[in-house]
Amino acid sequence: MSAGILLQIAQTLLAILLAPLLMGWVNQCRAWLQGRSAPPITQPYRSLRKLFHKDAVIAHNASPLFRFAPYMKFACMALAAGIVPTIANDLPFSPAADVIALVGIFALARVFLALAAMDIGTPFGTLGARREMLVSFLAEPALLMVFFTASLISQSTELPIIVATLAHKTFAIHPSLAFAAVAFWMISVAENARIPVDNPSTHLELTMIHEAMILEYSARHLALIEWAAALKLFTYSALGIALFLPWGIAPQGDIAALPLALAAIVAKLAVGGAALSFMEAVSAKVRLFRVPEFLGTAFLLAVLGMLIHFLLEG
Amino acid sequence: MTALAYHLQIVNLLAALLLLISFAMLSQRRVVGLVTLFAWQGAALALSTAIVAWSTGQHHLYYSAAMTLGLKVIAMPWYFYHLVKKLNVNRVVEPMINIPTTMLIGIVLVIFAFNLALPISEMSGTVTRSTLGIAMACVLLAFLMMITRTKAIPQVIGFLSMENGLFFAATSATYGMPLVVELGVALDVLVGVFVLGIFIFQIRETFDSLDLKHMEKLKEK
Amino acid sequence: MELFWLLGIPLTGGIFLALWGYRRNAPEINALFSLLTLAMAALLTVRIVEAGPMMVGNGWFFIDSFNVFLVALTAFVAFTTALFSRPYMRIEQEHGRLNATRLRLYHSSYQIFIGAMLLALTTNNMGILWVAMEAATLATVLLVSLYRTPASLEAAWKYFILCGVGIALALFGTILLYFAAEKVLGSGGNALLWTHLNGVKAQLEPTVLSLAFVFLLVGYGTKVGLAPLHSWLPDAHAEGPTPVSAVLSGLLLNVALYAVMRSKVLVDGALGNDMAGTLMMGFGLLSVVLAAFLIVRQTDVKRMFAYSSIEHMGLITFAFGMGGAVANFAGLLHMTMHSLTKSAIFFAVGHATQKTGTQLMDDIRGLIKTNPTLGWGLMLGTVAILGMPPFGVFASEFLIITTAMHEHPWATPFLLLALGVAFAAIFGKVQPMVFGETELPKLPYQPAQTPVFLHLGLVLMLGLFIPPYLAAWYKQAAHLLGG
Amino acid sequence: MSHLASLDAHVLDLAWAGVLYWLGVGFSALLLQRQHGLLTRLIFPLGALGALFMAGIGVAGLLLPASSMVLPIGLPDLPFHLRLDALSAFFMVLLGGAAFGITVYACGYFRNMAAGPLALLALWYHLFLAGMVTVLLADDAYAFMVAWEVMALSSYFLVTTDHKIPEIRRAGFLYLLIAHIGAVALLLTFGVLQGGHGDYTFNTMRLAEMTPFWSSAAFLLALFGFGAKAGLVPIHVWLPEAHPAAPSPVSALMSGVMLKTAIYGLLRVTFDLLKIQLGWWGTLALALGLVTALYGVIFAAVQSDMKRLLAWSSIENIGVIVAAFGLTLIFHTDGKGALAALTLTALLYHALNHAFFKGLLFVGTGSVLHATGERRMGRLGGLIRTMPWTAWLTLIGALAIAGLPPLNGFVSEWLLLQAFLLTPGLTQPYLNMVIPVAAATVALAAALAAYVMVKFYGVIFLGQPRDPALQHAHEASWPERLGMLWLAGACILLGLFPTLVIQWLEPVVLMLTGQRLSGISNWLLLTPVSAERASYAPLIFLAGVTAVVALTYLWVRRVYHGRVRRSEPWDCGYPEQNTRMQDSAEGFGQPIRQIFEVFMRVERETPDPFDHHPHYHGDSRDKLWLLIYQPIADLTAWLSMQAARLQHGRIQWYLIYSFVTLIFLLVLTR
Repeated sequence: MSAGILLQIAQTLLAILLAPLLMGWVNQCRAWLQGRSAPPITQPYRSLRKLFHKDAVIAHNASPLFRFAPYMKFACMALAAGIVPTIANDLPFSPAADVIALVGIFALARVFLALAAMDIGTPFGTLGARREMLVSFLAEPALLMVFFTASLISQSTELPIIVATLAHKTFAIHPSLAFAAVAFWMISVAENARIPVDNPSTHLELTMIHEAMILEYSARHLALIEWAAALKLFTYSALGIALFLPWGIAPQGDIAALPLALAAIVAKLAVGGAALSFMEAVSAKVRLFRVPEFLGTAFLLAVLGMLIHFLLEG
Repeated sequence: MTALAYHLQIVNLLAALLLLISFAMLSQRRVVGLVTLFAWQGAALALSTAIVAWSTGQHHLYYSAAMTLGLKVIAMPWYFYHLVKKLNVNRVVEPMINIPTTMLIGIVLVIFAFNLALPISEMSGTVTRSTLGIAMACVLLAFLMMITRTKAIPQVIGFLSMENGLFFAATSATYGMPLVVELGVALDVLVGVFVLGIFIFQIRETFDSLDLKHMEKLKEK
Repeated sequence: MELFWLLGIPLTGGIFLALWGYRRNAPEINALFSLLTLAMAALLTVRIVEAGPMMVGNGWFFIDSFNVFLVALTAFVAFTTALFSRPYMRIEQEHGRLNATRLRLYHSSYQIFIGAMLLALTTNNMGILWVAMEAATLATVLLVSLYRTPASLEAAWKYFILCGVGIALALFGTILLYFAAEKVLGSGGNALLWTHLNGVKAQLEPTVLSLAFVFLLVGYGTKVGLAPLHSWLPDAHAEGPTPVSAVLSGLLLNVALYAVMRSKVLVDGALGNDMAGTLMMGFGLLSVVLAAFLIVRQTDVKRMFAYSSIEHMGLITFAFGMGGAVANFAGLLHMTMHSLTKSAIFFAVGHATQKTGTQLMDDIRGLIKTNPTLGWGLMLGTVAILGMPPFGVFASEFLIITTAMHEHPWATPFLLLALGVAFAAIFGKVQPMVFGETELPKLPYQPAQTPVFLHLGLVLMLGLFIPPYLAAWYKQAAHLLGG
Repeated sequence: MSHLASLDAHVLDLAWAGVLYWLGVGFSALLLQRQHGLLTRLIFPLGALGALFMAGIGVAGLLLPASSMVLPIGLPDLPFHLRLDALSAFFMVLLGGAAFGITVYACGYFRNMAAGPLALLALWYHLFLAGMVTVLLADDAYAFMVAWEVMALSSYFLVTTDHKIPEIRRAGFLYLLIAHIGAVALLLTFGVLQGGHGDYTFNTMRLAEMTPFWSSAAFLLALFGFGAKAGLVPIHVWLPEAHPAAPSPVSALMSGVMLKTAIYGLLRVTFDLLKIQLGWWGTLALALGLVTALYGVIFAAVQSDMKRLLAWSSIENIGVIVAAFGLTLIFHTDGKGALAALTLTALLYHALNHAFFKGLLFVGTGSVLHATGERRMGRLGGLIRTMPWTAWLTLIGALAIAGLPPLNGFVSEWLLLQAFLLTPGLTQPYLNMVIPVAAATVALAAALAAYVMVKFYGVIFLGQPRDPALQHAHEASWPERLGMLWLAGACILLGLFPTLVIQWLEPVVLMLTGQRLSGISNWLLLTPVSAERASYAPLIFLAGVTAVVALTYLWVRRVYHGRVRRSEPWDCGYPEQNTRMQDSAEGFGQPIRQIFEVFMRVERETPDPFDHHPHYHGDSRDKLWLLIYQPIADLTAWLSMQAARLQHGRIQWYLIYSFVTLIFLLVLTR
């Protein structure tokens, strides 16, 4: 048990620490694909450090909510990272929150950030909040449906158990998971503010969503938010891995498998990040009013996945 | 065929007369004529009542015969003549439905009434049973008359002749109602007519006409 | 003995007020006579409740728990109405709509009217019953036309002619009844005594009686205001002085229905089938539905409540038509509730119209502001008459509808539809009258609000709690009606 | 337990005494018409005590066996029967708990009202409370109907408190009308239920043997009748009109508590009075519930009036509850007892939650209304600075209703979704098809609720005040704060200790489904079925969040610094910006309106570039009104016109009517 707790903490810390690295890796790949000279892979760490050192500049009318939100978001993401099995499968904390709660955590973070964005009362802030909620109200149920498909297969909403079922039980082909996977990809693109839904590297008012929300933040608050964003990307990737290619994650109480698991996760993340950047490079940002269609498709795919499960595997 | 048969015949004759007068009233256009006919009807009624009283020795029928004579042959017609003269409303009044149609309906009504009364007359023990049908016919005809008349006085006369029919039914079919009832009825009729008189004056002075078409204001829009 | 006084007081009152003329305190005298009548009625009721049915004046009068309950109700409402008419008529005089002579006429014929109704209720002779009904009609005709406006004259004329014709048909029915009875009872006085007839009803000739009942139903039904014979009712209620409207719809309709019920009992006995009941149910249902849909279009407040009276009379007739212990019980209960509530409403409406000087509902606004008690009176009265619990009207409607549900399911949709429509229409019209903004003058006299709340209080109490002896009494009456 | 056992005999007497107490309080308010001070300081606190007492009775009722009594009032043959069993006890707790907070709030809210109207309002208020409790206690049709209509009537008078305004009068009328129609349907329900016995006590109904046909008839009538009260689409039209019209504490009572009496009735009739249940009822209820939920939340998203927005959101929550009800029926009829128990738990839990957070939100808007006199969200904003208490307490409600962990809204949602996940293995395959879609709908509704709440909270409390006057908005009075604290506290506790609540719901679940939840392990970990299947531990969760927040905060402070500089908002360096540039309520709802425009009748007046005072007005209305209600009204009008033709004034015609009637009857009886 104590080992479990240690492992839990270790895993969470690992996620928190590795997250910017993944972000850096994605940026690097994208730079290469775009034929630019790439920033070093540790760039995110540097910018975080720089931000933490700066003085925070806050609007006069900012309420405590505004200053509290970044911590909240960071905490939620850390918790999420703590629930998702990255290297090992026994997480003492995970019973506290299953996949549905996981969605709840993401929602909590999002709502707080959106409220904070509206707090100052700038046009961009409210615009960002509105767009963020627009994206989320379709993405969130879609994500839930993806989880449902998985947990219908594994008869559980506990991530470790889902992973255990998918990875370590007798191998079976689940067509429903294929749909779920596609849906999940689209959702995570949207949720992490990547092209084609949002563009992390622009401040163009017509397009920006996530950036618009955090315009008023600076210094440590901004740093926390950026870090949380990176953590979110990491968590989503880990989730995808855990759900759709879980092989290699160390099962309950199997310490020996850990190194292998670590290697596996790193490799998968590297591939996943590259794939993400490739997708971003080849696709273009869609108009905002197309976004609901994009996410609606994801939603439908997820529901279809569930239906197919009932049809073929039920 | 003893004496009984005679006045039985007379009563039947009077009954027929009554019916005839009803038809006449139905077709009568002038108010004065109407009043006269009404008086005659009353007279026929009184006579028939008296005969029934005599033939069956039911003495209280004499009272009701007297009352009929007093009220319906003398008092009311006089009163109406007076009224018509005073308000000078004695001109030709066109009924709502034209006369021939009214007549036809009337005949249908008579047949209907006879049919209705037939089974009852069968079991009526009185000497003058077959007259019930006629009485009912008179009532219905009077009703029809009230419907067709568009002036106040004719309508009232229709109402009264309807009561004539009722009395005829009471006397001929059953030997009159109990005396108290008859008195009560007579009293009511009396009061009723006086109320009517007051009314007709009020209407007269409010609408300065007795035409009922002035009195069609109260309705659903 | 009480009976003698019961009938004597109103008649003497009528004559006295006619001779004595309209003096300053004539209204008080009027109220006093009504009070005495009420006292007598109370005594009589106590006597009957204790000793059961009784014959008075060698069989000319017969009082059982059915009519004594109506006697009590009549006397009570008559008294409260007299109380109400005290300030009301004074204000009318202030407004110059009435003068002394007409008030003299009003007061004396008011007493006569009450007397006639009591006579009709207590007599045992179907003929006298008829006479009394006619007398009641004649007494009220001149009251309806009291204002001498063209509209009131027209209303009174229609009232007179239609009810006159109706009553004449009823007389024909009575004659037929006598005609059938004398076969059994022999000619003479006894042949029309209800008790005797009731004794031998099984031997009466069915064909004659069915014929007689048709005439009686159409005749008295006209006075009850059953559709399609109801045409006179809204006009008469709307154009007469409000106290008259109150007693008309509160009492006269009941008495007419009472006459129908007495004959129904005989006919049921003679025919042994439920022809009478079926006819009454038909009339009742038609009245309820027609009235409900006519209410929708009303603009005149008194006219609207007149139609609502038609609706409720239809409901009661329907209940009696169904027959059986529960339905009759419900019918009697509803009679009581309707009389109390409707008269209370007319009291409130009367003062409201006096305040605003119009009967058009669109011109009456914000009563609750100008006179809160009055406004609440009207509002609660309306709510009560619409069959909202905890008011007693709901109790009776509950019983009627539930009975209909498992005896004549086909009828329930119509009833509920009608009740729903009536609810929407009446409440939608009354709400803006009571609520909202307005500026209105005060009245010269303090309006009488005691009667309104007295009635509503009773209705409320009966809705939640019917005293056992009252319930027993109703049950007895319901049984007499062939429960 | 011994002291409770002694209570056993008297608990129902006590409940009835509580009802009478409330009546007494109400009427004494009428007597105190002149003393304004006493009215505000005495009456409402006394009422609040009554509410607390009722909650206590409810708790006792949950622990004790069912007891019943007969009162000496009512109809001669049908006196009032009262009965207190687990179901009614639970709803009494709900009522008492919510009503206590709301009434405490009311002490402060009605401070500035004139004495006369206040006395009347107090009367109706306590009549309303008494009526609701009596509905829960009634054990025969007559008592139930009386209480039900008293509830409707008193709430009608409360809604029309401010009857000077025509819209409010209209709203009140619509409300009472639909309530009455619903009541008629209920009357019919009982008529069918008593199955020809002619006896209207619930006990006879429980025993009545009925064919599936008549059972279905009863169920459908009940669904209509109670649906009319609960605001089920398409008989919901009164709700968004009436709830905003009432004074805020009353809106809170109506949304929070009164709607639940309808749910209570639905459960009572379906699971208690009806002997048999059929599967398709469940499917129907599920479908209706989901439609209602989605419809409600979509319209909530496009509202611009804050109380109307909350009213629509109440419709959504009712939809979710009814969906849960349908699912319970499906499981129950399918022999899946444990699952039925789970969904029923979710249902009751959500009902309880909604009572508290909707109450909280409504009273919150009440304080805003008092402070600013403004209901249009487009005129508000930035209130978190002028009225922090209200703002922070309302935030709790907003997060709770948005279904965010670790608050109570999430728990019930979680339970419901779990239930959906457990559906496979239902015997009817078509249900297995329906369930995913249903689950998706619920999830969608939940997500939209979050959207709605961000809009609600962000536009009212955050940003810059859209109207300079708002700078002087005053904070809520102490009683108001206490009331809100109570409600908010309930939201938090219900969110943190789900296992205790669920154990305490067990008697109700047991009574209705004859099953108990299998896997409740310990007080910390919520595992409805089994630990492998699913688990949720809000306390640990909360601990985790706070720990991480605290650690991060400390770490940032330790390793770096806490320096802060205040300045103008940056806003991408836009030169000029004013408060009008923030999203208005319409603006925030615009995307949703664009997506779901098919359901709405949108009236928009957009400014043209040349007018001097350009203003924009957008209003999205309910299409169903035109589709359903207008035709009915027209038909009635037409029929009445036809009827009026009979009454056209010529006396001859009237005579003809009598004549024809006579002839007709004569022919008939021949």
